[in-house]
Amino acid sequence: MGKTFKRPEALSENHTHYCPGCTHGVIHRLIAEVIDELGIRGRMVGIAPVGCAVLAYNYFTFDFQEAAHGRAPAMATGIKRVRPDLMVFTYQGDGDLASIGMGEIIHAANRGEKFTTIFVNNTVYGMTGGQMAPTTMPGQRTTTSPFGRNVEDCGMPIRMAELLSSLATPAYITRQTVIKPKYIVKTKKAIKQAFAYQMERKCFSFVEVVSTCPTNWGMTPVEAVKWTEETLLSYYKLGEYKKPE
Amino acid sequence: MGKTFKRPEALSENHTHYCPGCTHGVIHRLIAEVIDELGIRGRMVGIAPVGCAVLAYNYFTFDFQEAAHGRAPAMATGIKRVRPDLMVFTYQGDGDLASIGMGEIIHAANRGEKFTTIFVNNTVYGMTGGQMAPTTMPGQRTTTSPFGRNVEDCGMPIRMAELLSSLATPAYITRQTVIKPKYIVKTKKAIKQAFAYQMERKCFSFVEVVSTCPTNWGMTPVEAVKWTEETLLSYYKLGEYKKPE
Amino acid sequence: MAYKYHIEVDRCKGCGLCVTVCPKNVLEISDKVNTKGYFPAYQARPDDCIFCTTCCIMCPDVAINITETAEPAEKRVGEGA
Amino acid sequence: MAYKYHIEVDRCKGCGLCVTVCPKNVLEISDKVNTKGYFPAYQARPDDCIFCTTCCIMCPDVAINITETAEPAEKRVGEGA
Amino acid sequence: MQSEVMFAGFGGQGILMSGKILAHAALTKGFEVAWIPSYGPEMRGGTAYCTVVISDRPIGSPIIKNPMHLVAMNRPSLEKFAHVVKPEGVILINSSLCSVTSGRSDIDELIVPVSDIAIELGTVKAANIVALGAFVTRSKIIDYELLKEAVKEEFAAKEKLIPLEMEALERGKKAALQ
Amino acid sequence: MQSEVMFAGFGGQGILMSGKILAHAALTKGFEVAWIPSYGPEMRGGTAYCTVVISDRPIGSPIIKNPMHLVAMNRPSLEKFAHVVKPEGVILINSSLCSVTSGRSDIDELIVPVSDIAIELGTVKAANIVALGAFVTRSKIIDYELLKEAVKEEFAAKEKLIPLEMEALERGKKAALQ
Amino acid sequence: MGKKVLMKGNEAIGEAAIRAGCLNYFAYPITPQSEVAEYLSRRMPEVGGVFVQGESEVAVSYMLFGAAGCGERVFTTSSSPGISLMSEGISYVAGAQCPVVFVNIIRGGPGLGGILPSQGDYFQATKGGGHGDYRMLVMAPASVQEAVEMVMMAFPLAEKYRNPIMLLGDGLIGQMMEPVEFPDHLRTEPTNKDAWATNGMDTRKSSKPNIVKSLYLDPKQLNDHNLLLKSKYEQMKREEIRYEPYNTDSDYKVLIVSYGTMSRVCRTAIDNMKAEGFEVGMVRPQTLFPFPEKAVHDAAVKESCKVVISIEMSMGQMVEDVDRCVKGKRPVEWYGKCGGDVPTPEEVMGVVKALI
Amino acid sequence: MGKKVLMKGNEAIGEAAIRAGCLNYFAYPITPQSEVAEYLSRRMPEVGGVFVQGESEVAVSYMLFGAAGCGERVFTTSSSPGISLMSEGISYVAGAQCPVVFVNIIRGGPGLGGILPSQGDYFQATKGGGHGDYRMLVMAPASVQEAVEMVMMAFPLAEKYRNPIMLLGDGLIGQMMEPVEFPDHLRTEPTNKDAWATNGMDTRKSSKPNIVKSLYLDPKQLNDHNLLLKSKYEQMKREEIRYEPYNTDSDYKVLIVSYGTMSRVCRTAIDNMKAEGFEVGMVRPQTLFPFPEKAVHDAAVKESCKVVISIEMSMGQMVEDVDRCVKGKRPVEWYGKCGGDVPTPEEVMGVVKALI
Ligand SMILES: Cc1ncc(C[n+]2csc(CCOP(=O)(O)OP(=O)(O)O)c2C)c(N)n1
Ligand SMILES: Cc1ncc(C[n+]2csc(CCOP(=O)(O)OP(=O)(O)O)c2C)c(N)n1
Ligand code: SF4
Ligand code: SF4
Ligand code: SF4
Ligand code: SF4
Ligand code: SF4
Ligand code: SF4
Ligand SMILES: [Mg+2]
Ligand SMILES: [Mg+2]
Repeated sequence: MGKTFKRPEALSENHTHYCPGCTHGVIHRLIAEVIDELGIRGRMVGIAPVGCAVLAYNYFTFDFQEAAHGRAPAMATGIKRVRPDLMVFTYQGDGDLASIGMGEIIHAANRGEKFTTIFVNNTVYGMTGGQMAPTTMPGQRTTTSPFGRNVEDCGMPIRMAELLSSLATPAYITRQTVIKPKYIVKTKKAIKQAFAYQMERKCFSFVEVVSTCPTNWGMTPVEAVKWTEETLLSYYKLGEYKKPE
Repeated sequence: MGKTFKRPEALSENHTHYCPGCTHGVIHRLIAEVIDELGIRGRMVGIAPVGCAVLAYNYFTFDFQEAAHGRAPAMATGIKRVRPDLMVFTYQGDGDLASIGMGEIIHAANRGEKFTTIFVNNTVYGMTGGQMAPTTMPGQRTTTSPFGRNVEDCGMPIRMAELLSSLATPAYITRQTVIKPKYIVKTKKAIKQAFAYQMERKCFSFVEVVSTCPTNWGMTPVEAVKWTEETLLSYYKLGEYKKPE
Repeated sequence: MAYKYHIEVDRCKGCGLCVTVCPKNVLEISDKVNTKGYFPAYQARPDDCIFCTTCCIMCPDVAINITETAEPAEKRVGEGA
Repeated sequence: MAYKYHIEVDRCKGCGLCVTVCPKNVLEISDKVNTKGYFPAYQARPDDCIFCTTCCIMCPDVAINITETAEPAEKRVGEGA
Repeated sequence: MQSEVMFAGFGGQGILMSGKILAHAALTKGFEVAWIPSYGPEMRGGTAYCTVVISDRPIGSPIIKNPMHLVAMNRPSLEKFAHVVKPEGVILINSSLCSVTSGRSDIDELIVPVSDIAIELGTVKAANIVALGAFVTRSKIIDYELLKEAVKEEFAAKEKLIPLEMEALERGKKAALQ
Repeated sequence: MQSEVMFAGFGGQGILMSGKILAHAALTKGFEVAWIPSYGPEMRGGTAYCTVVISDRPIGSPIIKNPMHLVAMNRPSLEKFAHVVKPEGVILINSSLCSVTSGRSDIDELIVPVSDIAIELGTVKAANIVALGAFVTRSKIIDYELLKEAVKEEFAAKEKLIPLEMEALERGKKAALQ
Repeated sequence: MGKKVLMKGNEAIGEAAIRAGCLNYFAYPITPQSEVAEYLSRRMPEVGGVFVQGESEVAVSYMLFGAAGCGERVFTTSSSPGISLMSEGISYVAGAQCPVVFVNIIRGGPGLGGILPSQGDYFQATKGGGHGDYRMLVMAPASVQEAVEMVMMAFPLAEKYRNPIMLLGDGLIGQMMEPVEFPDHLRTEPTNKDAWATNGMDTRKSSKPNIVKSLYLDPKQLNDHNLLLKSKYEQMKREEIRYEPYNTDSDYKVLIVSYGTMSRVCRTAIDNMKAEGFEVGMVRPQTLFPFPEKAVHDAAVKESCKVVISIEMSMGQMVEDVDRCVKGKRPVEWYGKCGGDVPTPEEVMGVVKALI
Repeated sequence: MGKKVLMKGNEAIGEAAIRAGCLNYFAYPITPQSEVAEYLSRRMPEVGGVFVQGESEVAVSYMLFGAAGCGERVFTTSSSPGISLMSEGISYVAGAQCPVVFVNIIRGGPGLGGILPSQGDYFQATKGGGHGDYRMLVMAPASVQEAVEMVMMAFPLAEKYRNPIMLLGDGLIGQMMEPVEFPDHLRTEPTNKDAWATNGMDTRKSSKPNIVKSLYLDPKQLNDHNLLLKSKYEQMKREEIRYEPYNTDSDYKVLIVSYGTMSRVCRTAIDNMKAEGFEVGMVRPQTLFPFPEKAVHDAAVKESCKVVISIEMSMGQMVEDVDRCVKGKRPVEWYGKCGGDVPTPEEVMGVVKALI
């Protein structure tokens, strides 16, 4: 009744630069596993964001481009339009996708570009030292909201899955998390589904992953998991928000 | 039982450069009437877009700034933050607001900036010669969609009122039209309501106005009204989408 | 109470929208060009006008106004300002 | 069928997530620093391990793997690659 | 030898097309040509104009402030541009929409009710072709037959219109010869 | 006269704070000072370091490749930086986390188990202050009393910690004098 | 050589790209270049190419980057404010060494400015509007025909250098119709980009991933990377300088340096002055970067030449380069106008004659 | 003069703005300047000021524009890629004549580049990254104290010229801690902007609307507008040039031109060489635009001086301006490095000695 577990081929041997307990690593692995299972490594192009995952290309074993901050969806559009046979995903943080890159993600989703976006929502700007993001929770302290996010000034956190789902163009949109194994299994299914829609050239696909940033939250990884479950998941509700057809 | 009608004070004497039958003129007048009625001309700052209304400052009798294409909401944010006592509105076309300026309008709305946006949706880029906009209808021919908007490539038209309403931050969001007097009366009420929320510093307010562009649609003004009513209003449904509280 | 109806000829762009919305079918498009090269609207049947301002509300160029006047109502087409 | 359980010590960042998710309470954090300066996880109670891979699934650094082996199960803590 | 023609009128009068046809005709003959539109803010509402330069050597400055000839399709155009035309040039005035003249005695003034003629032919849209026929006939800037070919080519996609346009050309020519 | 100290260790060891306190102390005495952090990609995980320059005249180049002294709070730092220290400088080695020595005979090597001392005092977090006490005592780069004041000022907001930090300084000093 | 057809500059530019073998176009409308997009929205489907109207110039610049990064020929057209929005993207494209062709049909600035012809973006194009040490090869056509040829040349050049290339036109070049032909010999095959492009490992039958990026966190690596880029720019200076001398055989007293539309006006002025017995020479840079430094210098120091003047539809930009080349050996003057009111030959004649 | 406090460059810059009377800050985080935002997110609420983290640098540039347009003092800080994204906005701000202070803490480029100190944005800042004919007054501090003073001077200067002003620092200036004091005499009152700002007609008790705009559709008006802008830039050249000579009393054989962090390294190198008996002079531009043309020229042509060298943390940018000023009278060399690996004094000494 035991099982085996090994490093997927699509993941490189390099050690990551991520902080202990950072869920970026889990998400990387899931993507790699899905790519292995679908056998598409030879026609993959990943797009690294500007954010903690900026060096993502060091951790996979297929082609990568590195976008400017927020512009990964435009880059992916460029690739998919000229090479529809390639499989393309963007990997973006919440600062990247929900703040500076808001225009790009909405328009790519609305045009129905046939690529996949993995959206890593950790409610802060991880790489630059924990500044407030559009997804930061009300009252959450960050380096640029030292007194806690003030809703009166900064508004409510943006829920990207819901926002994108309100567009009329068909898409696959889901929100998952990777803070516990049970969720991780579901997230992997979602990523696989997203890639499958892309392979069928059916629609744009979007997997939001509620993630942790222990370092900038000032918590241990275990505390971060707990806070995520208790605080984030009631605002960022998991589930499938939109399916094509 | 007769009534009088005169040019509002907030409107200048200048003749507009708009094409015959273009509804930009109607919307200008309504804004001016509301400003007169609220007695706020002396603390108004309008923001002209880049689009057919780029010269809007010639047609009003209060302070104006001219934004870059799409950036009026950022400009309005700058003004309202440093001078919350001023009354500010942006006047934006659909190319301006829904294409290049998508990021700015979403974020201003989400922060709950206390200004008003008048969004003139005429489904094309009027000023530059009738190119396709994000709001162009499926199949609609424009100078850059000569075979009609292809939904497979360009996606469905974006409904800004709905999109903005899906944000969690409170706001006043409504869609109106000015193609007939009965609608015009309602639009004026909506604009007045929007300004009232701003005066109370309650929330961001947004009035989408479904408009015509006879010139670039290749129609007479009367045909344009008819096409709007028959085609646009069933996709761009009129009504109040969101109210604060 | 009497009203004075007035179309500023040179502001009018002849779009014809006022013509279509007048409940009393008062208005028509002139066949004389104005200084801007447009054919302006005018009250073809001024006596039918009920001063409802519907045309004023519709006009994108604010070319029409209706004022109150002490004297008996005067209505002229395309009168100068 | 037997399994070999292996934590790559120098990959492990000692985040402790595997420890919390193990259904059999097999894992603990070591008090010996690895070459990167982290205190890695190890199987404190290897015999309790049921090779369910839960810890592998959780580990953000893919530091744990479980392989099938013909020989009887070997379990060692922090074994090198 | 270089000559220039400015076509001016309201937007919608086919001003740009007139210029294009003339440039086309000249090109066929092997001339160097340049067609320069006005694309300023005047586009909407005000006057539209374009300039065609025809030359037997490479064209230097494409910016022509003083053209040799003017085709004025309405009154504002005439008023705006009559004084910039070089002495001895042709000024065609569309008298249907313009009751005044250029007031210049050093040019060759050609007054033709081009819009009325076009309306007689069945559509005011042909006015620009009437004007072209008249202008080319009078100025001899290119061969009239070349012009005819160029008009045919321009309307190749709307073949049904060709007889009408030929008639328009002829009526223009006739007016110029009167 | 100018001297420079490099503080190096893991992130989280209070490296940047040590430098800041030293710079502060020197500033109080009227010296010119500059504190230069490493803010590269090493920030996360790898080594963190900063350099403090103390001088009696305006400081020219703030980029110091060969500092006078080194405080190495862990082994990678010692390995990375031991060879760049100028001859006759002090190298403090945190022997709690570093079992090797600098291997240099032209410098003044000071081996102190700073982390262990700090743990004895109740918190490993005080290790940087232990190191500071030891380093300043040995190098005499500034007056020890000035350092004491600077530490007090640094912890002014967390007054409760001051006795502990004073103790840490003293233990460092003692270790340096042994 | 095909036959001569009369075409608007903007349409000819679009067609030239197709003839050059580039079937991918991403753009955002802006006067005075929107006709390129309008033309290609019809033309690309005919030739099986890609036409995408992006949501903004910022997005377009990254669409180009993505497409070029995976090895396909790609180009865009825009005008001044749109190019400013692409500055970050251009810097990225240069940093990641991707071949992209940018066309800027300049309009009056700064800010919203106006829509008439201008040359106010000279600095932006030649000194890098974006951040960091990069350069673009910048070409400036003076006619529709030359625009066609430069567009066609741009693609292989971009690939030769793996670098962005910019064509700097102005509103007049875009809006004017002139006869053009599309030289067959300028149609080129895209180069093989397997060595670096992210075209999919299967496509190039390789198991080594390609990475397209501009990040070099290690300072030594970033310096080396910049030295590599610099060596490309030095190579451009050796191999790609293009210019056209005009009336430089004469014993000219004044040397004009002028490019694009402005140089045509100057040509007419020079012809007119020659007819009057007043000799004026001109060097017309066809590449603005690399700038024809030696040509300008040598023409300036000719015995007969007393003064050099940079005539621009801008407020004194190219004159700095001219000044630099002349090395103090002749006085360097500037004349310019911007905003769309192109100086006339008569105006130029007045200015030039006043110099002597 | 207050007392000296030890502050990080980034924090000192934030505090300096407040001390200068600017209570409005809009920005987007980016290494290596995020500490300015972090500092001001705490500090602004204390002083009743405005702190807004914008959604992007593009948006921030227009928030600044709006705020400045209605007459309030306002500033931002960013780093290279962020400044590129502001290019369009800067051009608009210049075109509409609004006083805005921009701080660029340069990092390595092009593209994403790196986060360590660099001077690769010299061209972008001095020749206008945005489109059209505009210039910014550009100041380059060499220490935290100088950064403070320049920030404080920037606001009244921006208002004097109704023009954007840029402070060009580098990662080191931002990250380093040095002792600073905030000179009281540099605290200034904002000027009265009733004549042009959209501060509301009631505010200024006027019935004449003010319009803040950069559009001039009429070419003559746009040309006149550009001439007006040009006259401001000419005035800056007359009134605002700042530079610091170093060791120029000596009979130096080599003249270094260098600015910012790089100039401090050169200063140490010059001191060291002096100790060895080898005299080297330096002109350190404190304003990069207007560039100290005469100072550099005059220092270059000093009898003893054999060669001029521009030493930059960039691949040859300022050297073009130096070359232009020297007018061929001395050979002009360049040395530079970029990517964050700041050249050491020893390296500079090696390079300089090799020149002779
Ligand atoms: C144009 C631009 N602006 C800002 C930055 C600085 N920057 C780098 S990453 C980042 C935010 C990263 O946050 P997020 O996208 O949430 O990713 P995370 O690090 O949290 O995974 C920012 C602001 C940049 N590189 N470029
Ligand atoms: C950065 C930039 N890109 C493009 C343009 C060109 N442009 C001017 S107006 C406009 C579109 C206007 O359309 P819309 O906003 O719908 O307004 P309308 O004219 O229809 O009222 C465009 C693309 C510009 N001025 N600036
Ligand atoms: S900073 Fe946060 S997001 Fe970035 S690697 Fe560390 S924990 Fe992960
Ligand atoms: S082009 Fe369209 S939107 Fe613009 S003025 Fe004319 S009708 Fe109105
Ligand atoms: S006022 Fe009423 S009745 Fe009179 S013309 Fe106007 S719409 Fe007709
Ligand atoms: S609605 Fe106004 S502009 Fe249109 S025809 Fe009537 S009066 Fe004239
Ligand atoms: S495989 Fe299962 S039982 Fe064994 S250590 Fe991992 S989680 Fe625990
Ligand atoms: S989850 Fe992985 S990295 Fe974390 S402690 Fe366990 S083995 Fe180590
Ligand atoms: Mg994040
Ligand atoms: Mg529109």
